[in-house]
Amino acid sequence: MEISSDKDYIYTSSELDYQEGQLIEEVKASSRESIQDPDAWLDEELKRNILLTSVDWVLDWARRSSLWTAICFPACCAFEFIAAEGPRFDMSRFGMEILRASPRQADLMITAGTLTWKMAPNVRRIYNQMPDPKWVIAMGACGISGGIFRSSYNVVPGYNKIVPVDVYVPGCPPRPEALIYAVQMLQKKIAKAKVVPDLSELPNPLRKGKK
Amino acid sequence: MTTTRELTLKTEPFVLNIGPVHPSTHGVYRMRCTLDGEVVVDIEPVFGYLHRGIEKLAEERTYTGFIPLTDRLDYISPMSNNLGYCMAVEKLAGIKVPERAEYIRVIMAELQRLANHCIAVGSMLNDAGAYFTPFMYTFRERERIVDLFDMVCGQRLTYNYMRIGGVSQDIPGEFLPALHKLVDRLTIFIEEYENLLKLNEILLARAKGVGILEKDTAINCGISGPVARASGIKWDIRRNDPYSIYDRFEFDIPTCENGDCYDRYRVRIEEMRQSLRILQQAMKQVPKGPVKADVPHLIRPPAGEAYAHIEAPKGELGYYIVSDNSIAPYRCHIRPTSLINLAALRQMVKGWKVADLIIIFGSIDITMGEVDR
Amino acid sequence: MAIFDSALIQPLAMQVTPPDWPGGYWWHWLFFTVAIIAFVLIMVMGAIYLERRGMGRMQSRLGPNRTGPFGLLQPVADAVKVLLKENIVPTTADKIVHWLAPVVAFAPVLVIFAVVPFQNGAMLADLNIGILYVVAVSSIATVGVFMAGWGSGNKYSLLGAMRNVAAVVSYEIPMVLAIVGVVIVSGSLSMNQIVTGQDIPYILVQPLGFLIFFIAACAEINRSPFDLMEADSELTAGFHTEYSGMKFAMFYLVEYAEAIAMSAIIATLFLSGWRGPWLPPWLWFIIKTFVVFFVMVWTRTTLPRVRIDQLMGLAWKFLFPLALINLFVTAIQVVVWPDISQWIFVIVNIAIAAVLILLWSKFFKLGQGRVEV
Amino acid sequence: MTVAISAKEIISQLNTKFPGAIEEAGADSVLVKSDSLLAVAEYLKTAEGFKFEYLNYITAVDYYSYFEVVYQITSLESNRSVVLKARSYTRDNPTVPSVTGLWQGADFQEREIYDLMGITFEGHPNLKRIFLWDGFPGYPLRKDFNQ
Repeated sequence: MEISSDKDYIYTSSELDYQEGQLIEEVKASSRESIQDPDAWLDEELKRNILLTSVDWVLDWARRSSLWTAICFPACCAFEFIAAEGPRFDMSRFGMEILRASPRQADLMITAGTLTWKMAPNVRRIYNQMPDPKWVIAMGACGISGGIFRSSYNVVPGYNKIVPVDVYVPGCPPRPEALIYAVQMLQKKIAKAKVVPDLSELPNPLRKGKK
Repeated sequence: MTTTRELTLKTEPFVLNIGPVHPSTHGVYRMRCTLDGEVVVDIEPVFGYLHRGIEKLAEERTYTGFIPLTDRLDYISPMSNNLGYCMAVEKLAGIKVPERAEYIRVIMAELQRLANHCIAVGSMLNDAGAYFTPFMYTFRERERIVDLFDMVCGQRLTYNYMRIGGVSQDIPGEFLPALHKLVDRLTIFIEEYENLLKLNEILLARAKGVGILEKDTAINCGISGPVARASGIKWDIRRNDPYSIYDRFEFDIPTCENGDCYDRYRVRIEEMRQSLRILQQAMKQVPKGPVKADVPHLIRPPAGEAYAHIEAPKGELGYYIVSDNSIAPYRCHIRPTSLINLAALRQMVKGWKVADLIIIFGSIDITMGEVDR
Repeated sequence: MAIFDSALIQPLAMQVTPPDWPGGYWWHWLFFTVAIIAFVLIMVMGAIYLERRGMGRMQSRLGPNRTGPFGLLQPVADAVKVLLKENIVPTTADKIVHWLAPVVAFAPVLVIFAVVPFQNGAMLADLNIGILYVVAVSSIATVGVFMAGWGSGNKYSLLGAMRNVAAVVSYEIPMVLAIVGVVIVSGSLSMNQIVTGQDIPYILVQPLGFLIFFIAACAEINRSPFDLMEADSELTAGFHTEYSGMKFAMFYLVEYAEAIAMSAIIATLFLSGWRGPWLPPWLWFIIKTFVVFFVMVWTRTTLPRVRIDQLMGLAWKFLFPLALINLFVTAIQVVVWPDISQWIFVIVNIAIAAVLILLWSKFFKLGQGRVEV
Repeated sequence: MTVAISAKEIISQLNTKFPGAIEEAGADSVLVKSDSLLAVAEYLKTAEGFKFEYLNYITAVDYYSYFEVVYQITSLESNRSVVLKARSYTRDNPTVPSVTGLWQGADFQEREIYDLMGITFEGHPNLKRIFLWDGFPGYPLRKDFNQ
């Protein structure tokens, strides 16, 4: 099949570039503030010592036992992540050896590496593509604050500007042991989550106007 | 007479976006592929998803302070990056490195080459679709090499081991025996990695004759390293422009003729063997003495410029440093091996299928940290 | 129309002997429907566990072992988690097709088990055209896959679905031809009678047929090395890229249920099904099914993926002629020497298979390098 | 050992071939006027006795008063190398001819310099930003870049 070089495809490349630039600027302008961890209430709940229902327990057990990782490995930390998956550290013990290339089937995003502004819209998009419930582990100093590259013109100072982060793993890069510890911390966090809402929290059709 | 071409259906090409997040783009590389069914008509590489501005950051750091950043360039082989940068600064400032430090540097660089080729071979086979198994096998041996690095500098990935005028600290006493053991062990495993491909019909079919890079194209594109040698260019900076103490060792420069994926794989395997040869010679000759020249912490090289290049695992890695006699480089340019090796990708993949595109890309062995810097 | 004449249909239906259960067919059907669904789900969980543990071992790691004793509850956890994930339908998707696809893919796989004998006569329906029914029904799953690829509105999905359709259409032919060999030897299309006729497992009588069937079955259900439709390293997740939650769970289930179904059919056709000494028949059947499945896991961890044109070439140039020759040889044997002990044929056929495979692999190469389209 | 050709060796040949093209001959580099850069580079690449067919790298340095583009080329046969330099004295729209026609490997590197340093390469087939996005303000590697 012959294709002339001047043929316009769906978009020409320059148009695509322009759109991408617009998108990046948009994301950059809208992510000045860091996003709070949405599950910060978990610790307070625990202090009140609410009894978890057995349904909660089963669901939380299932969720924490099979954390499938989305592929989002921009930089160096990826190799420590792969080392953690590898024969010596072996995260497959926790049922985490399945790396879903499609974010639609993943539960956990391990953000291994420096995040640049050009990459930021893509990371946010991957996060949005993941189905709930989903978690994020910010791996490495770059993931926490931009790390060694913080003063650069193109580096996002921390993933929490773009996506809500559940667990932070310090280190540049963190050793696989640290990552495994982070995964275990995340599992503890998931274990506290309340899946089934209390009856009083449900909208009651009889009591109008009140939640 | 009508040809089959005229009889076939008229189809529309479509654009497939591979990356920046894709299992086999080795990071955040992105290709806008124009496909005709499964056949790649054209690709347009898009870079910059890991552009951290390292060259700019170099200008605001001291000469020594920039070494940690070089670790994060080609994060699969940080020792080589350290070495290249330190050599450039030493060339600029005219610093003589002690003998023992030179040997340690060579040992580290060659170990790094082994570690890098482990990953290169493993990930290429992984891209061919062997579900993680070869990758795990090569990673198993890489862990042992990383153990040695861990022993000398306490880090697993970003070593920051070399210093201007030597290395940061002497190797511990148990290093050389451990190295000896490792070299013996790796000899066996390199055999295993070779057999993974040599005896496998599917891999041969996938790799042989696929993604041919002609010698002239390779030279014109400035391709270096194993990719160039697989195309028949007998060019190795360790031999053609000996740096450090490489002129003291006996080793061959493996080359192949065809320049396909299979040859690139073979060259890498053969280079691992040669690295082992260098290691065997080097570890017997390590002399006693200091490991760091007497260099002040804040060095001020005389105004001028210098380019030092080394044969990094991926090819020619060079540092072009301009000094204005201050404590920070005036300009530090890094010759990005991976970026320049990608220059020929477009010619190599045209007319091949999507599956071939992935394996050709894998066989070039790039790191995005170095491409984007 | 004569074909709708009840007088013609009646004798056909009557050939199936009614089970002597109280209540006749109804209880029988109800029992086996429930049993089959439970059986498939449990077998799939076992298969997932076996695959992940086995694969882990083959990749020199452990595999899941923290969830429940020996990690036995890992598939349960996966299932519960995946079923309760959010369900996402992309805006660009063809909604109805997107919703229907998993169902269309899932139903035929369950239906296959209707004719698989778990024990002598223990099956939902002892169809006298059992194996034909299997071939017919198992192809329907492809429609579901293609619906998924088309309905997702994703280019990766579409590419994966197209590959799958191409593969299934090609591999159906050698697969059926291999089955015909078995049918000729046993003289029946009914699965149960094929088993009862197997005094010697047909893997020995039909070695070539077994190999062809195994390869074709792997290609049909997209097990590695033919897992092109969800090629991890090329098409992210292939046809189910856009599926999440429950619908993805169904596809995941289909993938393993198909593998189990094919293993069951191979066990029935070639490994003498439920027959075996000492152990109860159903246990023999399950053991044989898992043995076949384990071989599939083994190939998955060992072999890289073939390319789409090589996949086609393998079907049409290698398997198809061999299947025809196998059919021809079998027919001659059955017609000319109907009364000779089958053990003679065992030796003869193994020799023929070895000679043919060696001969054909001289002519046939997997298409190294570029194949013109 | 790659011998860096000292500029004196080739300067006479270049001067006779391209009179007036050489701006300055340094110790190990040749500073070429930017408008005759292409001709000199092509001569060095193809002429017998030189055959500098391998382009090691291209980079650019901002010296405030001018931009300097540095090319190092190597002859794989004779194992010699030479450094070519070209300068552009304007800050608003510095321009240097592109060598992509001679060395394909220059493609990405010139785009990179355009992106980070803001030097336009005339004749480059696809000169657009490579690392940063469309609409990024300024050129980061310039000394006056302010974040």
